[in-house]
Amino acid sequence: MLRIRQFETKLDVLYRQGRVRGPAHLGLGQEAIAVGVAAALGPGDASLGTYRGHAHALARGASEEAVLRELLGRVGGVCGGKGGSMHITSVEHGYYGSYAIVGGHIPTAVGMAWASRIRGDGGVTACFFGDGTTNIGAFHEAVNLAAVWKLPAVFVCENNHYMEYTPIGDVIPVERPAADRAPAYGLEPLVVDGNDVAAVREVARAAVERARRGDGPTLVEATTYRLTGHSVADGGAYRHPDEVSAARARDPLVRLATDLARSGEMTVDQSEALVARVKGEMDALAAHVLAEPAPDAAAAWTGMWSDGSSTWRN
Amino acid sequence: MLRIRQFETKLDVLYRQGRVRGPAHLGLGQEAIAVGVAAALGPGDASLGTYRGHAHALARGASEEAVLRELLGRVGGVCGGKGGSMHITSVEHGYYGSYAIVGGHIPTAVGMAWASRIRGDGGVTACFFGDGTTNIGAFHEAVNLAAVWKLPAVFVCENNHYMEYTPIGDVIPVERPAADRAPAYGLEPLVVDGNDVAAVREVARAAVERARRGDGPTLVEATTYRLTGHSVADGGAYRHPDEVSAARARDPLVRLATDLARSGEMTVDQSEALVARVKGEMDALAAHVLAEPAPDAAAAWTGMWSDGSSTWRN
Amino acid sequence: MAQLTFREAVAAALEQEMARDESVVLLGEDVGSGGVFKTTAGLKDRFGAARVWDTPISEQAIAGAAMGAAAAGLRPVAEIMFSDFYATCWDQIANEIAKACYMTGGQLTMPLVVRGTNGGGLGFGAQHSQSVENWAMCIPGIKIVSPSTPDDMWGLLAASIRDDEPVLVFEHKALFGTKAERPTGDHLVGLGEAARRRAGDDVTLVGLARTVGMCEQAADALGGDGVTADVLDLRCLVPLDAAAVLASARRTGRVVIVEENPGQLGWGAGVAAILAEEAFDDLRAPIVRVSGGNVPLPVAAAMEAEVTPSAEKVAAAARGLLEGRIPAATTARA
Amino acid sequence: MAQLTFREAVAAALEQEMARDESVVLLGEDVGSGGVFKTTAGLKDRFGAARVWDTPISEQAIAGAAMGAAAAGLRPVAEIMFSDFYATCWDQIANEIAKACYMTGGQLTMPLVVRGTNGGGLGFGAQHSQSVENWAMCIPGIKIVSPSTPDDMWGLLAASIRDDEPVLVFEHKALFGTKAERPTGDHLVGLGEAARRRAGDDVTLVGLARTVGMCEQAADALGGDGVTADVLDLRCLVPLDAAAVLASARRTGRVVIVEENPGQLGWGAGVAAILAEEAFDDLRAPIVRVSGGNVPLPVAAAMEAEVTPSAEKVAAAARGLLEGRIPAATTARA
Ligand SMILES: Cc1ncc(C[n+]2csc(CCOP(=O)(O)OP(=O)(O)O)c2C)c(N)n1
Ligand SMILES: Cc1ncc(C[n+]2csc(CCOP(=O)(O)OP(=O)(O)O)c2C)c(N)n1
Ligand SMILES: [Mg+2]
Ligand SMILES: [Mg+2]
Repeated sequence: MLRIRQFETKLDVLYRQGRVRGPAHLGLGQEAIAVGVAAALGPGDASLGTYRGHAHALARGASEEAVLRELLGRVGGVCGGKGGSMHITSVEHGYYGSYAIVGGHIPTAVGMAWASRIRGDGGVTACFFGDGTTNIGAFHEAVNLAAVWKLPAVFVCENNHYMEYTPIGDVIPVERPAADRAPAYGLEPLVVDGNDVAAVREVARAAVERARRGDGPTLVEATTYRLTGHSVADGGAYRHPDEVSAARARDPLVRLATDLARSGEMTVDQSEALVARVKGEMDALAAHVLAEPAPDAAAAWTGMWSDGSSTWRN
Repeated sequence: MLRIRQFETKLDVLYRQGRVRGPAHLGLGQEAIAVGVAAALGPGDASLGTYRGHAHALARGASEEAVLRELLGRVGGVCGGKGGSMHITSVEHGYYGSYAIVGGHIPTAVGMAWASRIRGDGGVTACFFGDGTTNIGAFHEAVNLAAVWKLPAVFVCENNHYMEYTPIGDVIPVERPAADRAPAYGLEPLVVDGNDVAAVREVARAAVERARRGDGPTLVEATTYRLTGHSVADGGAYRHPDEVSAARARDPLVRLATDLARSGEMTVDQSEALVARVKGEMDALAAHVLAEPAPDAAAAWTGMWSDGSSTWRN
Repeated sequence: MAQLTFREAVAAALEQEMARDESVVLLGEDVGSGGVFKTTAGLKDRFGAARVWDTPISEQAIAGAAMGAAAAGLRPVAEIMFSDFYATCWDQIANEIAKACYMTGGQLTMPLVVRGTNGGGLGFGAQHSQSVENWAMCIPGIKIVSPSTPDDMWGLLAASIRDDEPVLVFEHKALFGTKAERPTGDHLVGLGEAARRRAGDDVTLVGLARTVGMCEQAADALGGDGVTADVLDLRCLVPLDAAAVLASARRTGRVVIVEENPGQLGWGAGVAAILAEEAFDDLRAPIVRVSGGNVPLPVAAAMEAEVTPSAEKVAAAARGLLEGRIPAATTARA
Repeated sequence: MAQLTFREAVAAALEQEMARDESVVLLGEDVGSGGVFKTTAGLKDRFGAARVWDTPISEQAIAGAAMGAAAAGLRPVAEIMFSDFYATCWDQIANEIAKACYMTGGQLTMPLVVRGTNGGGLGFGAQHSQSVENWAMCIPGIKIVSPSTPDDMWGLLAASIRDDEPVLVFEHKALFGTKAERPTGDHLVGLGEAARRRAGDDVTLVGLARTVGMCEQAADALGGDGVTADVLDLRCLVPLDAAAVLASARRTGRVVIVEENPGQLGWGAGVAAILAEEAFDDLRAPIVRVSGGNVPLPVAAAMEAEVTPSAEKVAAAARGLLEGRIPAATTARA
């Protein structure tokens, strides 16, 4: 969680320095969801996320360096320079991709869960998406199909209370974007504090077990808050400063550090030292990656097909 | 209701005689819904239906002759020969069209209701669709938007328990396709016996009033049964004969005739005579329309744009 | 000789591949009961419910489920009842499936097939009659197969299932009843090779799916005038056998392209543009297209025929070219 | 002179038409707060919440609501944030809106606009950078506007709103920052007329939106060689000013078409096919296209540039034509 926080914090700086091409969406403040769910998944399980997906990739074990190379447009990027921030993918770690079209990946996640059911391989697929995403048709079709077919899927709605600049309450006719829709699919409404990594892990474990048992999908609503704007280009000025500072007080990392200090597992000094060390590592990583060359332009003509080629005609 | 029944019964015969081009979907057994809802709508109100939409057009007052001309490919068809069975439309009667893509028209209906809200013209829009349609994304997006914006819309799910050849229970994760989804949009679950024309009218009236008052949309699930196959090309062999005969016993026309006889409003003899008279009228209408010529082929090149032209380039 | 319809060829290909490879699974609306067009008849009985999945009316979920299953290594075959409905899941097809391999740097692959019935001629109207190969051709990253004969329907669909890339297979509604000799044993036709349906030297007629028959009939009619036509059936648009078209065009110097999709931007324009760039010096006459009209499809029989290519229109266009006059307005122009 | 950006031109057109006609209403995601691209900035403040409607993320409902409102006689302007997302509501656009007037025999009319940001060049990746004018051109029944200058952005968008047909207006992301002199008073540019951006006799360069600038730069470069290029900005694909392209092609005999969408089936192929049929006898050289590459769009800067048209590629293609050699593979071929 700390590594992810420091990774994205560094990325924010790099963006402001003009080092990142295209948009990037940070999940600062939302890390506990990615980390808690990843902790409940095994190596044979799959997960899929959104354009706000750095945390989801890293939490599954994706290489920080390969991800950063992708983000900074350097050779050896995890998607070869073709994907960028919104499409970070690391299949070897079970992370089947970040998708930039709201809701478009939920049916895909259902398909992966369907494959597990067909094969009986015991795999579970987790799929992350935002509160605003519960309004799109693909969400409805996908969760419904998973419920009809009782697929081993765990749908995780990261309710950060905003759909871009719009408070979610303005664009839903219910209180809770995911939980209040769950019964429409014959599912239990389920809300967890998404800033409490242990709580998320517990809820996710139960959902993963249920899925593995063959009892079908779970739809989890994890409440959280994004501490920065919608994307690195957005200052988030539409939010009241009080709201943001209240959210800062509930920062999942602060909470974890406090809990660890309270339980005696890690003193405040120790955690501060750890933060400083990881920060230093991220600085070093960035310096290292920035010194690397850009990928070869001609590579753009490769890899549309699975054999690495891209020809469409003779 | 009787006229619609006889109209479609005649159409079935005409289809079997090879007189109808393309598919046609009959609503035999479902007429009480179209009629009951139409009775609750005023002249300034709009309604939209599906490929199974003959009843919906006729119930609003569309010309039987113009509709039949369309169905039989004769000049003067209500859509000029361009629409056919699946696109019957009669805007002058407030019937804004039949649409052949499942769910595709629900957002359109929402747009009409939105226009009424913008204009404050007091208009209400009713939209019909099937039980199977509640699984498609467009349904979710449309009902949700209507609820968020509190639009004057009445959504009517005609639950005939089949999605083509598949029993609806096989493809939904809840009991009631529409009612069990209503709370996802902050709406009340509402089920009515769709074979009871008076009950449908009452429910529709309440929904229309609510909409006119500015209290937002209603989602009604009207239970019914289609007495024939999915389309005229389908024999419906996938249904148990007992199921069909039980449904015949609940035929809304039989029920109405019984009620009228019981209340003394119309004797059995009178209703039989009425049926015979209307049947004769439909036979005569069909004979008359069949004697008419086909529309001019060159008309295919007209009417893509609102000024009647179709050019796309100079 | 045993006969086989185009419709039966679909089921035969599916059956052959399902028997061969248990990672082949089907999904779609009513596929279990054989489907509205009876193209999956018998498959659920033979392979069971774990291989043939009936879905709700949820095209986005159907296409997306195919994508996910393919990402997981299965070979799903999704049925979308009418190709017009690709519009309801175009995001999954055009933005997700077509781009997944490329944008993940090859981490995901998409060995899947999406099948849909295509084309007009039966009075199904504007929302159930379109030929939408052109939609697919706008999107790099998907293969496009549109067979014209029962034999090809079988062989190309089987090859599409074995192919490691996403393939859209178009099944022309008006061809379902056509019959041919039944191939014996396993049957496979490789993607990307055009078929010469008639050999000739005076004019090249290029068709796809239903328009191939129109080209053949036109060739026969032209034969009566002492003119020989080279008839090419493209069979696939991606991969496109451009070489075959270029070679024929260079030889005959005259080309008529016959496409059912609207001429405003049909696949025929793509072929014409290739010819105009790469065979220009060898062409002796304008490249002419006979295309679907640039209007939605009407239902009434004569109106539908009016805006649809036909053998007569093809023959007239070819005669115009041969007589050295620019042919009268083709449907593509209107 | 007051300056105006392409971005501000969008808001200016909307403001002008909203002030003029109260049946013009806006809807879309975050349009109330000005939108992600700030193209609706200030409109909610000026016209109020009854004219500017923030929607949930529900593209089908957005496009469908526009359709219904248009059917009811309003003039809705729907924003779909990125034109790539048209795929999520393609059924509403291609199957419903485009066909409603025709299939109801003229009972419904669709005076609506759908606006979306289009095109690449900013590293937004495969799902946020596409140029999808070609998707729209596959569908008879919708008009297609894709401006290249702030002035046209304003005038054409205003005209699209006044138009009685459904219009898709493409706003090129990479042009938002471009500036021009601010038109004074009411501003309107009629649909369907190409603009001559440079006059010349030796070669015709045909562009749209961002590629017009490439054509202009190429023309300037060619000018250094003593070659004059006729640069046509199509501005609309439907209605298409085919006459302007034909006239120029007949005069110069050489045409380079520059399209950002993939060459596999881009609008340029549609234009090339018209030329190959109708101007064949006057052409002195092959019709060449410089097109977007036939791959999804990559993010890394050099890779994205590699598969995107540029002034250099256009100039090279034109030089090849003028030197009488078929130019080296254009992006359209790869
Ligand atoms: C289909 C579609 N519509 C719109 C967008 C633009 N968009 C990107 S993120 C976003 C907001 C998503 O909100 P939410 O689901 O709450 O996720 P969050 O960004 O808060 O994580 C929108 C509207 C998109 N990418 N895809
Ligand atoms: C998007 C889409 N998918 C599939 C179809 C094919 N189809 C036509 S009717 C139908 C069943 C609809 O069932 P239901 O909503 O219950 O309505 P009913 O026909 O029973 O009135 C299907 C699958 C279609 N027209 N549109
Ligand atoms: Mg959110
Ligand atoms: Mg039904």
